Amino acid sequence: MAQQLAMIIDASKCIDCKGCMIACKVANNVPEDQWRNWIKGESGMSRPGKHNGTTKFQPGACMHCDKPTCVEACPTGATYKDEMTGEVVIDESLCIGCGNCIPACPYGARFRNATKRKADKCNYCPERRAQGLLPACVDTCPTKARVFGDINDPDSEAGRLFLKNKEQLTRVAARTETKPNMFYIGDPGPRDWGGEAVTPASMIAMKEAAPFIKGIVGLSGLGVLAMLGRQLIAGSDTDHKENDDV
Amino acid sequence: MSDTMYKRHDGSDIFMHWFNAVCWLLLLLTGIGLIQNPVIDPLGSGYPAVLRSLVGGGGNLLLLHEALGILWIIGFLVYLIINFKGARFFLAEVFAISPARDMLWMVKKMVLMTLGPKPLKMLGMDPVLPDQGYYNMGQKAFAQASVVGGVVIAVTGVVMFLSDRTFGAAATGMIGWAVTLHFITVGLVFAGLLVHIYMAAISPEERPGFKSMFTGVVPGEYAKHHHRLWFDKVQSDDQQVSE
Amino acid sequence: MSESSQKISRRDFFKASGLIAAGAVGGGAVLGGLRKARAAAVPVKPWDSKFSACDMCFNKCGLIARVEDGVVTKLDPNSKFLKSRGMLCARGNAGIDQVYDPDRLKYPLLRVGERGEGKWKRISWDEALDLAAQKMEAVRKDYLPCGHLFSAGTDLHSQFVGRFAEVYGSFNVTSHESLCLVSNNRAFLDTFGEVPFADVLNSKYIVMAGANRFEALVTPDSIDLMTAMRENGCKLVTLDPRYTKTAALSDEWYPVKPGTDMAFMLALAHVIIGEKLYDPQWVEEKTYGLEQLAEHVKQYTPGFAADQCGIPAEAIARIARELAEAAPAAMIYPGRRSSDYEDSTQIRRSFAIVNGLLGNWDRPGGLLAARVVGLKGVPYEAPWYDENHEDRIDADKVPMMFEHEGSFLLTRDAVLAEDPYAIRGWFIYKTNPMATVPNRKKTIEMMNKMDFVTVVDIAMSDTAWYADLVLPSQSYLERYDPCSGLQGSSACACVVKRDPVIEPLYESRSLFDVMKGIANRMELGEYFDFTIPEYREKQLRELPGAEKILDRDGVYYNPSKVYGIYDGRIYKTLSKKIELYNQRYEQMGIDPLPVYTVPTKVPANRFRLVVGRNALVTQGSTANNALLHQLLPTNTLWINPNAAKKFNITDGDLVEVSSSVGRQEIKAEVTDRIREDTVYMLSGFNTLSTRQHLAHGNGASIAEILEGGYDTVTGNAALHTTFVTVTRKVA
Amino acid sequence: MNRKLITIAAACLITFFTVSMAFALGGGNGRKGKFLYRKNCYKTCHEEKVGGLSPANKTQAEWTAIFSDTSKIPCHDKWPAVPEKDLNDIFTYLHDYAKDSPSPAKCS
Repeated sequence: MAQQLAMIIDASKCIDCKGCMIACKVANNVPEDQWRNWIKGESGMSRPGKHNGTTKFQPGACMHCDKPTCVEACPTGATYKDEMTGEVVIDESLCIGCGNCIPACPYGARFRNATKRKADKCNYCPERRAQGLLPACVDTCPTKARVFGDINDPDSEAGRLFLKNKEQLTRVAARTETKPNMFYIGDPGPRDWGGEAVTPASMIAMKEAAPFIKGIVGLSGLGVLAMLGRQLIAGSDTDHKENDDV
Repeated sequence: MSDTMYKRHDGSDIFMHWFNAVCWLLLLLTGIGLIQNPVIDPLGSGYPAVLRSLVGGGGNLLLLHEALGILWIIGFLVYLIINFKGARFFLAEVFAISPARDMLWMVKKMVLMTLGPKPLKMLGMDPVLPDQGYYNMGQKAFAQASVVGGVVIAVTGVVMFLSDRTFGAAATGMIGWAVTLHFITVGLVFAGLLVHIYMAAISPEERPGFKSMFTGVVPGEYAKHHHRLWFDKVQSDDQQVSE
Repeated sequence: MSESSQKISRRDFFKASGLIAAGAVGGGAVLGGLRKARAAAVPVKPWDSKFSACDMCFNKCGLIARVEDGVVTKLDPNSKFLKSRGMLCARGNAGIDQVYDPDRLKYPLLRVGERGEGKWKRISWDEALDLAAQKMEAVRKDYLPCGHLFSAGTDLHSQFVGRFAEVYGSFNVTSHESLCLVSNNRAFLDTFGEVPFADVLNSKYIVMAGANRFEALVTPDSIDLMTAMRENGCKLVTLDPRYTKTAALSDEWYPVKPGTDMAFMLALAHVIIGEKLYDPQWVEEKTYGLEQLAEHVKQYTPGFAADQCGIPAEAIARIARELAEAAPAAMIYPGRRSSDYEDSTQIRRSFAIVNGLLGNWDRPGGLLAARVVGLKGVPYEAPWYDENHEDRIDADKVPMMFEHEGSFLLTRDAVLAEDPYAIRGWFIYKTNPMATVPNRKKTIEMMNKMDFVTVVDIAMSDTAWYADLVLPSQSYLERYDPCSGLQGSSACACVVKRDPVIEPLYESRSLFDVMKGIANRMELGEYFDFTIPEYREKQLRELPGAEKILDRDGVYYNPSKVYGIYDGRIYKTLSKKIELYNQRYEQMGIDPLPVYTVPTKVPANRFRLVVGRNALVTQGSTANNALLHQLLPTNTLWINPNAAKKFNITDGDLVEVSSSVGRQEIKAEVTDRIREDTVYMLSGFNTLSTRQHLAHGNGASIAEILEGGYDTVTGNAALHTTFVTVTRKVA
Repeated sequence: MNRKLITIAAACLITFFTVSMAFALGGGNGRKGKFLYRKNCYKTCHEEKVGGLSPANKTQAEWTAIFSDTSKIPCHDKWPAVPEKDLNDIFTYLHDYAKDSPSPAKCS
């Protein structure tokens, strides 16, 4: 079975310290005021007395979805779902900065990197993983609320948690279903912030235009074939002669 | 008389034509390889995958495409500088349309090329084509599409090229539309290109014209038949000169 | 599962068909090449990994610096570092921007304008050290050695400031602690004979008052608290006038009326004793003064406490019972910063006493004694200056000041009054009284009293801004540090050190080198005639092999007993037992049992200003950090919606906060996370120094507004006794 | 270990006391006492042998006991002559920073 790299998050352990956000920012050189990850806060009313632990802070980032709307929005395939690892990858060298993928993510996980001027988002820190380290946010997390790994590997910490908490794993649903691979153990806290995948008008236009373009090219091709056919069948001299006749 | 050759293209024109043709071919091949989205890719995902792997990744393919595009644009800019007169002549000829005559020519020609003269005769129309100038209307139509399309393609291409070099986040909308326009325009011009290639290279009647794209000259007979107005003009010019 | 497996098989199908397509077109090799091209896209960063310990707050979390071409590119937690549970918080990660802060001090600067005017002249190190030595010599000559004050913050080099002061002849040394934790230390020391570590990890029931452990991070307590709650079912009850993140994550939270925590604690004692919920044998054996305490707390019924602190009497009684039920794995969390009221020591004594009743000392889930780390002191023979005054300038003002910490507020008053003697020189290292001490104007007056002020720091703090000579110090990643022994509750007793991970930036020098340089110019060189690595060798002399382990793991552990340390041992108190009733207090005329005093009523149309932390702030040292600034661009004034309505304030309005000593303008944050009678803001913002470009003119300085009360037992600052008016500024 | 420490410390100080010594203990200058202790006792006996003896090694009561019966302090022969006043300063230092004192001497 192929890998599915994912995060299993216990939101109830998050203390909203923002360690993950700074760690990620430094590890990935994310420009000022841009973030690859977040902690969604529960701004609920302060209620004296017993709370029964209802407040949750919710760490998150790109969810490396199984049905990634960002991939659908990318014209060049610079963003793709890696079949080997299950990651949603951005090939920066192939990204043309069209920005289609940014509104296409219902979770707002993508942004246009102000320095590189290309699409950016969580990539699970491949440079760190190449050196045997965990993604920066996971490594630094004080309470280890974030756990990262291959959920298809029952021997990994993530896989173990995935199997153990199978019954109570939740996902933050967006209005567009993308089958995210970010799993929360139990109540994830804030739930209703996921939006809708929006494909920019230009991309829609291109998608709509594509069949027509193909059609026109096809018609033109047919025309050429017709001419060629006539040339072969009727011979080419006819035309000339007719012209000469004048 | 049939031996008299008339000069139609000078060296830089010929060079530009073939330069443009080669650039187009390569840009088209690399460009299609850059589209990888099942909804829009023209040849399916296998072509981009193979092409990308051949050049060591999509990034390299993009670089190659960008380099070719810039070369193409620079080529035209240099041509404009070196042979501005020629370019102006070309544009003037291409965009000079006599609607009644040229439209009629176009309709008749299309029918003649595909169905022959009979349908025209059946409709009671004279299958004889109206006289044409330096370019016939078919050539003009394609040249117009090439010029306008070329400008659109070049501009949108430059926008995309600059997308990760100068533009800020506010420009993403523009870049997105640039991608779309680039795609649509290339598609439309390519549709015309197919006809152009057939007419110019495969169809035997334009053989002298095709040859002229190498030699720069056409036989008088050909000029007279195909570009009567131009032929007449050249004739009278010659007489004036010789007198 | 069936759906996902289906999905996977479908994906596999596509994969297979893709393979076929690729095979048909370009052959298998092409696809292989494709894969390789993708794999090669991951650049392998050729970094060096070097151990160090964080210095963004006092915790000293173990870290690994990733260094590329002599530049630190990332700070990672050292997973072997048990005290910090292998973590690094936001500030720890942002340490990189402290080191590479463009505002860092780069070379020695001499003031050429008026104090605080910001006119400086760059001078050479030789000039700077000559000048410092000459000025210090002059102060010593004109005002006796004790006429020079030394202040050093929490830092591993600060011990060299103390060493220098002593050989120079001054015992007037202050630390940051009299603005922070001395009341709490006093209270627990005077109850248990030492300052305990809280075994949060193994506790089943924790009452947290006067502490905000999920925002004011203390390792390992903050992390262990979460582990205890989520893995071990520990219950957390928080008392705080603010709905802090700790409050939000607690099982129970009560917006206690500020200054009434003691009533709550004494009522807990009332219930525990009244209902005989304590372990009679343990209390009999280990504690002193139960009878007196029982008599004393009779008056403090839950009903009484409820009236005082606004927490329902039933809740108080229930919490007392639940605590006792969970005891000894239960605790009143001792906390740390206790600089809040004039009776802070007594307030914290009430915390300690309830712990005594819970019998949690030296037992799992309770309060732990200090463990042996094995690090040794490096003694020296300081010369004796017979001409000196006999005692510290702040001596005898309060009965139980910690001699080695001093009291900053009492020192300031004495300096201003020149009573009992004059102090005219001030050497300051890595502490920022202008930002952390209440009543900033008075601190400026203190500065103005001085003939010469030398500040060694990495940034142009407000304190440096008012100094005469500013010397650029090395950051924690650029220098050798002495070893330090740390105890992480039940997690570990360990030793850390720091070696430089990068070359020192600019002309920065370590404090040790500065002290050495000045000492050499004052014929005191013999006291600094060593290097830090040599010094460390002496510190580690009884821990053979420790140095090697430090180099290998970044930390050295000395395995030692965690619980039952006091079996067969006496408590270091007069009665040799846990003193519920403090005998020495009785002898000294201090209340031997904490007597509850009703806090001053908040005057009409005023608010009590309280201070506090969040996880992105370390006093006056983080507001200029570019990374942290992105998450916390400014400070705001928390004000309750009802109060805001009364004063016609809406969220985001600019308001003026005014006390008897100062006023500041700040944006209001209207939030129900604070009581109606209380307002709150973070410290560290609105520096006077313009060389803190993110903090200067940004938000408000709390030091400007806070008045200067102090704890009458220890001289610790009382930071919660300021009443302010809040007025909306008309645009 | 503890007993050994006591013995050695006691020994250091014996020279300066006689059984009949009648001055009152305490109230001296502890700061000077620290200096004198370092100068007279620490270097001579404690530093090398036991890795340092700190006031916080004993309770105030223990220090008082040692100083009221100094005849049992064994290393007196190594001591230079120290005036009574200085001795009291030393006592004051050790006593005031004893482990059960309000400010126990800091040791690592």
